This record gives sequence, structure tokens and C-alpha cells, in this order.
Amino acid sequence: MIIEALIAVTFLAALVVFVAPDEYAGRLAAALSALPVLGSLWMWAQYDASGNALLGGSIAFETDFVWLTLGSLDLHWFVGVDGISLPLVVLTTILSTLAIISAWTPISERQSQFYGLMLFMEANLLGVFTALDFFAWFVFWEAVLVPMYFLIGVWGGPNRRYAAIKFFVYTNVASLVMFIGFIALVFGLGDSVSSMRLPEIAQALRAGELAGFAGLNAGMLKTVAFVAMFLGFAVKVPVAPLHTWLPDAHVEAPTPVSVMLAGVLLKMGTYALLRFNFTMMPDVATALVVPIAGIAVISVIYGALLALAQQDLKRIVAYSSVSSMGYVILGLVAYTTYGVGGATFQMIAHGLISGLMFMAVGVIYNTTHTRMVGDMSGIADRMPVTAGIFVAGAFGYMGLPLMAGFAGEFFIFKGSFASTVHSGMPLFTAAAMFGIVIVAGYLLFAMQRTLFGPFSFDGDYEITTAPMQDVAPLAVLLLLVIVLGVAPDLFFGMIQDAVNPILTGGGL
Amino acid sequence: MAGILDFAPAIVLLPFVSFLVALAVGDRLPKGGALAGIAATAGSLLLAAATFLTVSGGQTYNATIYTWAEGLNAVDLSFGLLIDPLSAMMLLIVTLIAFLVHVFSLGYMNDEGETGLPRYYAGLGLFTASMLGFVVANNLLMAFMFFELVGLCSYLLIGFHFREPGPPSAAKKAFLVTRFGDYFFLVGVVAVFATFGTAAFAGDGSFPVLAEAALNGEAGSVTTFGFAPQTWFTIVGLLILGGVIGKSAQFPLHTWLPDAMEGPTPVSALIHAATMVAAGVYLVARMYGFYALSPNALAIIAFVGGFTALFAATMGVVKREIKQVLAYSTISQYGYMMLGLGGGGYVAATFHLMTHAFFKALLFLGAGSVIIAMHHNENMWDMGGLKDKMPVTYYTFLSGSLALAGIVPFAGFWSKDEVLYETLIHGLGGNPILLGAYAMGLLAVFFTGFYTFRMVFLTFHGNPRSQTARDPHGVGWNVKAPLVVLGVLAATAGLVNMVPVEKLLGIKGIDFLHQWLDGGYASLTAHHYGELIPYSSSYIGSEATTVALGAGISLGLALAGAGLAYLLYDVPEPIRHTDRLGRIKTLLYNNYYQDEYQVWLANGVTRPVARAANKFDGGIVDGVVNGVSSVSLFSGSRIRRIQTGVVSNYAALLTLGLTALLVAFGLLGGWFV
Amino acid sequence: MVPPEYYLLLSAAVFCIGLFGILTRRNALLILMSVELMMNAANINLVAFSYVWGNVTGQTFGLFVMALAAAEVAIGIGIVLVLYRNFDGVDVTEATTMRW
Amino acid sequence: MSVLLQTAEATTPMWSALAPAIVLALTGLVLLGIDTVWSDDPNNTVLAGTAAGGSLLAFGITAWFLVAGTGQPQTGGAISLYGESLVVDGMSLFFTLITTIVTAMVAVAAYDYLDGHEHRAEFYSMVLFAATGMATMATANSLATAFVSLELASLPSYALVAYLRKNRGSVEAGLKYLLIGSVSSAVFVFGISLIYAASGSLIFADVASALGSGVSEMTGVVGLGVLMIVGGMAFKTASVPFHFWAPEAYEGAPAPISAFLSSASKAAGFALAFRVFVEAFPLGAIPAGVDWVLAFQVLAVVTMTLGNFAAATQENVKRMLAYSSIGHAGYALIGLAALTAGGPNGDVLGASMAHLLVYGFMNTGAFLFIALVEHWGVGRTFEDYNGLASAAPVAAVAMTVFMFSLAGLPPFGGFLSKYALFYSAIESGFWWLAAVGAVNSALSLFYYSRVVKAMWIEEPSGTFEIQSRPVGLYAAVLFAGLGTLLLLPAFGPVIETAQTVAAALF
Repeated sequence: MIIEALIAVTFLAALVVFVAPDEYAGRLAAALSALPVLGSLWMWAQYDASGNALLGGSIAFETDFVWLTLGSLDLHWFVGVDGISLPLVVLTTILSTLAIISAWTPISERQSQFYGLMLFMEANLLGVFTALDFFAWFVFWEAVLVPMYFLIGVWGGPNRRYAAIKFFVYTNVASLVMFIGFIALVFGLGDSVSSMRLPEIAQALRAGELAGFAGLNAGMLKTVAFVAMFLGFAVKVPVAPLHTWLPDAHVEAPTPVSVMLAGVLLKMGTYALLRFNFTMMPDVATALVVPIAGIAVISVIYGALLALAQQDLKRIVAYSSVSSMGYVILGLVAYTTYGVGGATFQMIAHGLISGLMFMAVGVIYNTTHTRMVGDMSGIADRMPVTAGIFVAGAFGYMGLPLMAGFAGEFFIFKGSFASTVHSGMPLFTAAAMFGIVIVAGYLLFAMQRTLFGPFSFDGDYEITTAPMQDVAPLAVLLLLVIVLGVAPDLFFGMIQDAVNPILTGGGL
Repeated sequence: MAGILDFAPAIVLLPFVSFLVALAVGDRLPKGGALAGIAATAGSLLLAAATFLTVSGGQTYNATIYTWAEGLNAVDLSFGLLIDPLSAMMLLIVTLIAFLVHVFSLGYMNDEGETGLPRYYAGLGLFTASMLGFVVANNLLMAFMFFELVGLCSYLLIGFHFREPGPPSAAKKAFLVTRFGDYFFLVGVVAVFATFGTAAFAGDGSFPVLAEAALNGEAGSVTTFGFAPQTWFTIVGLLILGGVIGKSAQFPLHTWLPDAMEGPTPVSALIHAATMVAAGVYLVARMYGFYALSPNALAIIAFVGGFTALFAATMGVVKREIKQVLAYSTISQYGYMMLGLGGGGYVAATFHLMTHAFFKALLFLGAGSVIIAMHHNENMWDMGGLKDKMPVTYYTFLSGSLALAGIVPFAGFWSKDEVLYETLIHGLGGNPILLGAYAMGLLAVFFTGFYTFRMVFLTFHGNPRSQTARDPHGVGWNVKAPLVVLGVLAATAGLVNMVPVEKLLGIKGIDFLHQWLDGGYASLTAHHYGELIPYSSSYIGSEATTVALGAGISLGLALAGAGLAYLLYDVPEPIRHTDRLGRIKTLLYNNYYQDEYQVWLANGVTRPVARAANKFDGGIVDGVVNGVSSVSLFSGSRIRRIQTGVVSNYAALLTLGLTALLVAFGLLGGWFV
Repeated sequence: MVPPEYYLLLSAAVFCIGLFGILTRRNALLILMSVELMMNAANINLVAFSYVWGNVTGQTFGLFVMALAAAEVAIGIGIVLVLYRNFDGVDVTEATTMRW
Repeated sequence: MSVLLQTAEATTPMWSALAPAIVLALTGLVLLGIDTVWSDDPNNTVLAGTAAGGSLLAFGITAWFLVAGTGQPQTGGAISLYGESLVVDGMSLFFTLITTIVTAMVAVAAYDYLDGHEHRAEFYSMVLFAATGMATMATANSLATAFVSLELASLPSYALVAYLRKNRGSVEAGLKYLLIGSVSSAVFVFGISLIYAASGSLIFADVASALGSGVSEMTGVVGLGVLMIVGGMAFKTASVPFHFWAPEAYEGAPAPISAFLSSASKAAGFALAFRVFVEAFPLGAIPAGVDWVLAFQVLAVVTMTLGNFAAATQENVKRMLAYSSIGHAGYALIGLAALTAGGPNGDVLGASMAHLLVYGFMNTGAFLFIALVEHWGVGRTFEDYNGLASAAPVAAVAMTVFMFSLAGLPPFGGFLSKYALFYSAIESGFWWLAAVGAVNSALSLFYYSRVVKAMWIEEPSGTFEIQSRPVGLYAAVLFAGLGTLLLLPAFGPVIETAQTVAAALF
């Protein structure tokens, strides 16, 4: 029941904070959000399951009972974690707390509402990563949109209305497409499944019990469903060319929200891709390896080029997220331990690093009130600590060894280069790897212009050292990034344990 | 065995600790953490020396000390130490130079009242630690990781003076250019894993051994991705070489190095002599067993090396700033090392790596001392006549210059001569590429001699050409001591490997370095490499005559260069003779416009492409998204027009709709038959 | 006897006349009357086929229809009355404050 | 409960199965009585209380019946009365449930809304009579009762829409509703007459058997009749092409009436439609040429598309809701459009019914919020709503719940009901219907969130003079909001009941 407790506590915290007076809301939210952190860490310490939750592995902290019956199928309340979801749960709780703290400075209006929504979002995210029944999962999946819409729409920048509605509708359309694809698949399975529990469906699919449905033969149905679900999730990831909602959302969203968006929300997409497409239908995935890997490479290079063309620090980081997520796709389609495991690890790593970068940009923004590269230079002179952490984070983003980013990326490269799913994989990998040069390019340029050089700033704000409450979360994140970079096995062990079953069997 | 080698990790960790100390409490320590750094590097030096002795006792060490990522039904990725003669020697060199640089920094940074010293010493500490970690790495992945960290440190230290416009830009360039090389290196690392399933340097399961076996057709588990093993190994080797070319500043990725002079001079000394630039060459030496299997790779290495040696030397001829001259000389000298490696002279190249470390560190520190004296004016045309004002610096600098120019018996002579000799005999063995490379290397000797002594004469001889030169700033013990140590080494280090003497006079057993590098793991010995390399040797006349001839020619060229410099510049009031070169000078002065085309590649090609992509993204990709929404809204605004508000129209439309349904279904259902 | 098809045609004709009236008239009262016509067209069918099928269901239902038609007119008149008050006229095309 | 049930079955006569409808009718009469005995202008509280009490009582009885299984297989199947012209079974009770609860909410809300209007007693009684008609529609088992109950529901509605006699909008709305309504009922009754002509009966079962046994070769007549009956249904459910009255009627009518019509009346229309087409024109029996499923597929697609697209560009919130309710009629039509011979029809129909129940809460709530806003005298356009959340946060939260629930977002009832609908559409093989629905619901998210945006995100254009916190309206709105919220976790029993009772029809 720990998972239910985790989610419930977060929901309650959201309610409490929502009605709390503004002046305490921030502190209160931070304090309350510490509970899920402790809970998730406890789970991590107690974790003893093995194997993949969807493929018959043992599931940790599992609860399962019928929730409601829809037609011929039971919908369960079925939650639990395995080596793939547990790291994401930990990431979610930790990042949420840090994001909340980082909001103390920039968020000055309607604070209780803001923090309430943050916690509400955290609760739903926890649900997304722990639910193992499709409908329950889908409820959380969609519910995440609501707080995000408000967080961007109410506390966002000048163009927030456009960004919020774009995010809202775009991702909602994606969910609908995915829903139809998946449900068609479920009915294609006919009587071989009695519920919407993902393990049941995954095993039935891998056992090849799919029958034709609605005028499509089994193979066709599988492919159509795969594509529909891939598109649906690709929007969330986001994968080029379905990414255009992301930069707008990021630029308009306040820093803490960007942190959550880049740090956790994007991972929903890759997590779902791994859980659904790549776990349930490896045969289709391997059949479509060329287009998928192609999309991955395009995302990496195209995203990096776009980042190179930006002047807004936040846009730079936003586009580079597109680039980094491309690596994840590449790792997933590789179907090797290091490929898929690395992709999962990269989710965590990128979550932490992108969070770090957005926070750092935010801290600079809090003092300068601008994010334009051209508007400032030599900031390091006035904000040495922030600049130092910024540099560290940037190198983390470039994949500096002994930082989490390198671990994730190297695992992926290693895994996908050696992958046997297609003879072209080494070339795809080599092409994608060129991203590490471009990413270095734009980050170094940005840092040279903003942080270094003679100090100059055209704006009437006093540039001074950032307050402790801004820097502390940065420091914590940086520490985590380095710890994970030096000792990836903290998560990588359980991740491999959970992804290996995916690789065996299943049309490979 | 609980021997001294078990403490080897401490060699790496001590400087790292000093990095942490300087970072954390540096500003509260005396001298801003310098003492911590000196203590740490001294400790490392002692340990390294101990290790050296142990290894000379025949012991070696190769063990995994930390599993970074434990693979589940997959290979483990681990950190390990490989202590063999090569790494032991390199450890000694690196720790020594690092120690001396730390000491020198007291004079160069502290006494000059620089700010941000904790940052500086933290950087030095991390730099040293990274390089040492790279040196002891027992597998390619670990090597790559520390290789990258070295790059980071160079970025931090070159950009130390971040408040000025120049250094940050130079730092960025250094990291970016080397990163470009490292991209290929990383692909190579991944490819090695994919090919051999391991990246270990030493042992039976190491990848050079596996590759060797594969070529002998014994291999089981080697995937070559549909290529012939030979071809594939060449490809992989060249990929890794990309990193080497970047870090060791070989053509065409050498452009970052002259800019890197923006960094503090001690850092330049460290970078050029012992750490970053040396890393590239060391990597090739480390996995020489792999390169030796591929004649094409070797030939390319040799040719690139030879070309770079000449190419950089010519540019050194016309520079104004003393550090610029040294920078190009570095590029040129590393070219020699690459030439040696490519030419089959593994020992020779290693030898040159060692000697160069000493005399180049010496020269940079000497330059640093001059710069202190000149109040940080680096223009040689403002100097002159410093030899009486600062004798210690002068004589040590002279020793280093002689070594660099390759004048017997200074260290540089022996090593450079052996490099050229090895290349020559293997070239004569029927390899025209090597001969070409040899020719270029030989020609470079002349230029080397010239620019070296042009520098010496302009700096120390003649009359002072500026007020500061007339009354230079004195330097302290902490500057002189390192100079003296290195000066002695630069003069004598060559004696450890007097192959020519051995060959000519037939005195056996004075090629100590050869014997040294024959120790350790069988698959890593000079002998083994000798058997692997695909060259055959032949001589002009006898071996002895070849030796004599080669040594004579190179020495002669060096002296000729020096002599020319003496004629032109050892005068009270030297004039800018290089101006007579006219267009050529401009060309040389602008480094053959290498930077221009690379900057153009970055700003003239990549950025426009990025901007175009951005336009495309905003216009087309996002345009479609917004287009869909606006189309829906437009159609919505049209559809609502049906609701005219006039109830009669509603009735009409209603009837119309119903009739339409009736007719359609009537026809469909065939009611009217 | 008269074949039932004729009743169908008759009722259809009446129905269409009513419909025509609705489409062409702008006077609310006339429209209501036309509706009456349409309903009575239904009644023709009901009564006629009640006879054809030989049960009284149709006729009974016809009575219901008439009653309801009357009730409808009653409400209708009321609404037309307030229409007259608010739009001073019974032209249905006048009342177009709400559209699109 | 089972004991109670036994006694109920044992002692009470059959007609008591109609208790809900009877209670509603009686309440209407009582209201009229109060109006007559009370000397002048009876007390609003008494009236509203009576109306609400009556409808709640009816609701209670219905719920009890439903739980006790009255008219369901476990207690001996449907109870048919008066020569089979009325039938009480699970489905009828289910829809009565919707009607009564909506009526109750409307009555409570009207308590404040009618402040200062005259003829309140008539208002409440007409609401109750209309409710009676709707309850009867759910039980109608013969074309005759179908028509009568439909008229019984419609006639008071016309008057109610035009209740604000001095308000041009209200009157115009009443007129349009009346005219379109009367035309539609004429079409409807003509269709009935044709069916009678073809089958010689009005009882659904007999019609089915007559058509099935091929009594008549008049396929054309049957076809015409069926399509005209479809027309009648389309009018009641505000579906294309008989939807034209809806936007104006909902916009012009008093907001509580808009709520009443768009929720209860629509639901009743569907109740009737479901029963008529499933019982009288079963897919097995109907002549091959008369493919009413295809007709409903066309109508469903056109209706949801037209409704949503037209709603997307409205400036007036109430009118936007009106169009959106047309769109939802389109969704609900899937219940008929996705029927297949031998398919999982119970699931499809049940999903549609469940959606109508949830819709009853969220849509009523939304319109009642409009009523609240009108009560405050705030304008009707989106701009007028700017910053409303700062002035009335609680109500704004409720409205947000309604909007997101209507758009089909969790954690609200509308989410599950809509997806259950798409789900069962796919289940019976009509994934393209679900796809169209998906496109539409994405668009609907856009315009529903416009309201939310106005209330929460935009800055107030002016200051609101909100002095009162009307108890009744608040109570109704919050009740609806609570219902919408609770229907997510409590969706299980709802959908299961719905699908069971729906399955009983086949």
C-alpha cells in the first residue's frame, strides 16, 4: 500500500496547500513534498523485485483489485513498480521538491494555488509511473495535463495563453490517437485477455494471441496500433517533427514548471513508449527499426541545430531536450541491454540535468529578468557560484564523463552500435553521436556570451549573488548528477534487470 | 601482493583531493590552495618514483579497482589500473612536471597578485589528476573518460581570465576543436566494444591481442560488421586517431593550440609538456599493439605527423610573441612523435615524448619568467638583452633551446634523431609514404633550429628594445628552482637512450629506454611491437653508416638553421628580416588561413544551416500545427453561419435534410421499386 | 373498396401542402395552421388503415393526435401573443436577435 | 432491502411501478393547488421546496426500484402495463433517474433565479409536468404513448422557454422552439401513421413481429415511417437536421430551463429512441432496405462535428454550451449508430446511457453556473467572464470541473463516460466513429478551456458587483459539481447497471 499512501499523501498535500494562506504556501508545500521523497527513497531501499513488471517479473509494492467492469473487460486498480518505474518515481519526487523550492523566489502571485497545482501534478505523475492497469494509468496520464495547463497559463510569460492551449490540445489529441490504437489492440486480443492489466495484455501480445479486428488482419492491426501509439507518445516525448509545442511551453512557463516539464513530463512519453510499444510489440518495433531510428537521428541532429539557432537561453535548453530525447528513442529501438537500459537511465539522467539547466537559467533570470543571450555578458563576475554551477550543468549536458549524462548516452551508444536489429545501426548510431559536438557548440557559445567576457548588462537591475534558496536546489541537483555519473549502478542494476526480459523472445 | 603498486591509485587521488580542498576552502588557505596542490603533487611524485622503481624491479600491475557499470548478461564497464614500464615512466614525467608547475605558479600567479587563485589551483589539481588517471587507465573507456576530463580542465584553465574577451573564446575553441576529434574517438570506443566486447589494453583478453588473433584467423568472438578484419581494424584505429589528432594538435585540428596561449603560462607549460597534448600521443603508444596491425593506419599517422612537423615549424618562423613561437614548436614536435609512431619507432616516439616534456616545460616556464620580467609583455620585439639581467633564466632557456633544436648532446637531439632514423630505415624498406614523411620531418629540423634561436636571440641578446627590457622585474626562487631542475634534465635526459652511440661505437647496453620498454606485459613490449609492425628495414650501406648519415644530416640542418638565426638576429639592433618574405610571411603569419576556414565552417556554414532549420521549424513544421487549428476555427466560423436566425430557413433546411435522407436511403434501400 | 395506396397518396399530398405552407408563410398563425394540416395528414392514414387492418387502434390514436394538436395550438397562440407584444408583429422572420 | 422488495412485490399493485411518474405528476398538481389556494403570489420557498421535494422523492423511489431490481430479470423481467403500452424496466428506471435528479437540481436553482418573477407556481408545475412526460417517455412501449408522452414533455417546455415574457430573447427562443417542435412532431406522427399503415399496430413488440413476419411488402412506406420517426427523435435529442431550435432555445431560455432541456429532455429523447428502435425496429426484423443504423451513423458524425465546430467560435458562453450540447447528442448517438446484429449492443447502448447520466450532472451544472452568472448580472460573453475566479472562486472551481469533465478530462466523470463510449464503439468495430469522436473532443477541449482561461487566466476587465451568494443556485451547482467529481470513482456501478439494463433489451 505504500504506493497508494504516496499518491494519497501528495493529493492531500495539494489540497492542504491549496487552501493555505499564500505567505506559508511555498514553505508548506516544500515540507509536505518531502514526505513522498522519503517514501520513494524508502521504496528504493526496500526494493527487492526482479524482472519486468509486464513480462511476468515480480512486482514490488503491488496492489490489485477490480475497479470497474467495462463491457467484457475488468478495469483494475493495479499499481506496482519494477526496475524501470522505480527510478522514475524517485526522480519525480525529488525533482518536484526541488522545483517547489526553486519557485520561492520567482512565484509571487496566487502562491497557494501554484504550489497546490504542483503537488497535484506530482501526485498524478506518481500515478502514471506506478499504474499497471491501462485505464488507471490513462486517467493519471490525462490528469497531468490539467495542472500543467494552469501552471503555464496563469503563471507563464506574455504569450502564455497560446502556449498553454497549444500544449493542452496538442498533447490531448495525441492521447486520443494513442487510446484508439491501444483499445483496438485490446479487442484484437479478444477473449485471451480478461482485463486491461498491462502485464496480461503484454504477455498475450507477445504470445501472439492477437486476432484480426474490425476488418484488419492481426499483423495489419498490430502495425496500425503500433504506429498510432507511437505517434501518440512521440508528441509527449517529443520527437521531431511533433515537438513544436515544447519550446513555446518552455519559454512561457515559469522556471519550476519548466523543470517539471523537461524533467518528468517528457519522460512520460519515453516511459510509455518503452512500456507499450517496445515491450508489447517488439516484432513490429524491429520491423520498423529504420524509420524509428531515422526519426531518432533526425530528432538529435535537428533539435541540436535548432538549439544552435536560438538566442533565448530557455529555448536553447528546450530544443536540446528534443535532441537528448532522440538518443532515448535510439536506445529503445536497439533492443540490447545497454541500449534499452541506457535509454531508461538517460531518462533519469536527462531529467536531472535538464532540470538543473532550467533552474540555472531561472536563477539568472530572477536577477537579470532577461534570458536573451545578447542582453548580458560576464555574469560570472557578479554571480560566481551560479555561473560555476551553470558551467558544470552545461558540461553535464554535453556528456562529460563521471556525470550522469555521459553514462546514459554512452550506454545508449554502446548498445545501439552493437545492436543486431538492423545492419545499419552502427551508422545510425554514429550519425546520432554527432549530436555531442553540436550540443557542445551551442552551450559553449551561450556560456561564452552570457557568463564570460567583460561584465555588461543593459537593464536597470542590480546583479548580485543569487539567494541561498535559489542556489541550494541547483547544488543538490548537481550533486545527484555527479553521484549518478560516478555510480550509475545505483539505478542501472535494477534497470537492466527489468529491461532484459524485453529483449528475449518477442520476434527477435 | 600488498606492494607499493597497491598505492598507485593514490597517485591519481592526491591531486584530486587537492582539487577538492582548493575548491572548498581554497580562499581560506594561505596562498589560495597552492600549498595543498604542491603537497599533493609532491606526494604523487614520490609515489610515482616508488612505482617506477618497483616496476624497474620487474613488477607490473593490472587490475580492476572499480566497476562503473555492471552489465547484466552484458559486459561490465570498469575502471582499472595498468602499471607497466610505459605508464610508470609517464607517471613520473607527469607528476614531476605538475609538481614543478605548481611551484612555479607560486611565483607566476601568487607573487603577481592574481585573483581567483583557489579556482586556479583547483583547476591545476583536477588537470593533474585527470591526466594521471588517463595514464594509468587499463581500458579504452576509462582512457576516454579521463581524456574528456583533461579537455574540461584545459577549458577551465585556458579560460581562467574569464573577465577578458580573449581567454573564454580561446577556451571554447580548444574544447570545441578537441571535442570534434573526440567524437571520432568515442565512435571508436563504441566500435571497439562492439567489435571485441572488451576495451582492455593488456592481458590475453585485451583487444589488441584479440585483433592480432583475428588477423591470424584464430579469433572466435570478433564481429567486424561485414568488413575484412584488416579493413575494419584500420577504420576503428583511424576513428580513435581522431581524438589523438584533436588533443595532440595535429593537422588539421591544431588550430586551438596557439589560441590556448591565452591561458596562464604555467598552464601552457602543463598542457604542452605533460598533460593534454601529450595525452594524444600517449594514447597511440598505449594501444600501439592495435595500430601496429594496420599498415595503412600507421602510414597515415606517420604522414600526418611529418606534415604537421614541417607545417607548424614554418609558421613558428614569423611569430612575434614568444609564447606563439613555443606553441608552434609544440605542434611541430608532437608531429615528430606521431611520425615516430607511424614510422614504426615506438621507443623513439616515447623517447621524444619524454625529452620533449622536459625541454618544452622548461621553455614555457622560462618564457613565463621572461614574461614576469617584462610585466606580461610577450612581444619579443620589445625584449632583447635580457641575458645579463636574468642569467638563470637565460642559461636554462638556452639549454632547453638547444634540446629543442636538436643539438648534440642535448636531449632533443637523441630522441628526434632516433625518430627520423627509424622512419628512414623503414621507409627505405620500401615504403615511399614513410620516405615522404621523413623528408618533411628532416626539412622541419632546419626551421626548428631557425625559429628556436631567432627566439633566443631576440629575447636575450642584442640591446634592450624597451624600457621594461632595460629594467626587468626580478624573479624569485620559486621561478628559478623549477627552471634549474628542468634545465639539467633537458641537457641530460637524452643520455638514457644513446642508440647512435651504441650503434656506431658498438657499446652494448646503453639503450636503457629500449630495455626499459621491453619489460612488463608480453603483449605490450617494444619487442612484440617490433614483430607486429608491417615494415621491413633496409640501410644505406651498413647500419652504422645509415645511423651516422641520418644523425649527421639532421644535426647539420639544425646547426644551419641556428646559424642563419645567428647571422640575422644575433646583432645589437635586429630588424624584421621576415618582412622580406612578403606574401609568404603574411601567409605564414595567418597560419595558412587554417583558422579562417574552420571559423567559416562554424559560422559560415553551420550557423546559417541552423538558422534555416529554425525558419523551417517555425514556418513549416509549426505552421502546419497552427494551420490545422486555424482551419478548424475557420470552418467552425463558417458552419455556424447555417444558423441564420430566421426560423423559416430552419424549417426549410430541416425539410431539406430530411428529404435528403429520405432520397438517399430510398435509393440505397431500393424502396421505390 | 378503395385500395389503401390512395389513402397514402392523399395523406402524403395533405402533408406536403402543410409543409409547403410552413416553408412559404411568414405569419406565425398560418404556420401553426399548416402544422395542423400535417397532423391531419397523419390522421388520414391512421383512420384509413385502422379500417384496412380492422382494428380501432388507429382511430383511437387519431383522437389523441387531434387533442394534442389542439393543445399545441393553445400553447402556440400564447407564444404568438407574446411574440406580438415583443416584436409588434407575428412575422416569424422578424425575430432574429439570436443567430450564428 | 430484499425483504422490502419482497413485500413491495407482494403487496403493491402493478401500476405502482409507475410511482416516479405519478409522484412527479402529483407534485405538479399540488403546485397548481398551492397557487390557487394561496391568496396572492405564493411563497417561493414553499414552491421550490415542494417541486424539489417531489422530484427528489421520485428520484428516491426510482433509485430504490433500480437497486431492488424492479422490472429487471432477477425479479421476473419487465413490468408491462395497460396492454403493453407502458413498460417499466431497468432502462426506463435508469432514465427516470436522470430526469428526476436534473429536475430536482433545476427546481432548487430556480428558487433564486425566479426571484422577483411572477407565475412561479406555473413555472414549477410546468417543469414537473414536463418531467412527468419525460419519465413516461422512458416507459413508453407503444408508438401512441411515445407520441403522447413526447408531447407532454414538449408542450410545457415551449412555454417554459418563453417564460420571460418581457425578454425578446426568451420569446424568440420560445417561438422557434415551438415552430420547429410542432413541425417535428407532425413529421413524427406522420411517421407513426405510416408504420401503422405498414404493420397495423402501435405496440413496439407487435410492430416488430409484423415487420419481421413480412406482413407488408411496403418497404418504402416502412422506410419513410422509420426515417420520419428518426426525425422526431432527432428533434427531441437536438440532433442534425432537427437541431436548429437548440442554439436559440438554450440561449434565450431562462438558464435553468436550458439546463433542464439540454440534460433531461435530451436524455428522455434518447430513452425513447433507444426503445423504439431496439424494440420496434430490431435489426433482425426490419426489412433489409431500411438501414436505420447507417442513418444514425450519418447523423452521429454530422451532429457531433457540426456541434463542436460551431461551438468552437462562439463569443457567448451560453450559446457555446448550446452547441456543445448538440455535439454531445452526437456522442450519445453512437449508442444507436454502433449497433450491430449480434454485436456487443448492450455495452454500446449502456455506455451511451452512462454518458447521458454523467452528462446530466456536468451539463446541468454548467448551465446552472450560467444561471448564477446571469443572476449576478455579469455579461454573457467570454470576455465578461474574465477574472471571474477571483470574484467567485468556489463557483469558478465548480465551472472548471464541468468544463473539463465535458471535455473529457480526468479526474471527472465525463472522462470515463466519454472514453467508455469510444471504447464500446471500437469494441463493436466502429473505430472510425471513435476516431471522429476523438477529433471532435480534441476541438471541444479547445473551446471549453476558453471558459476556464477566461475565469482563471485573464485579468478582470472591470470589477464585479457580486453582492449575493444565492443559496439555491450555489447548492445546485455544487451538488452537480460533486456529482461530476464522484462519478469518476463511482463510475463502476453506473456503467455496470447501464450495460446490464441495456443488455436486457436485446
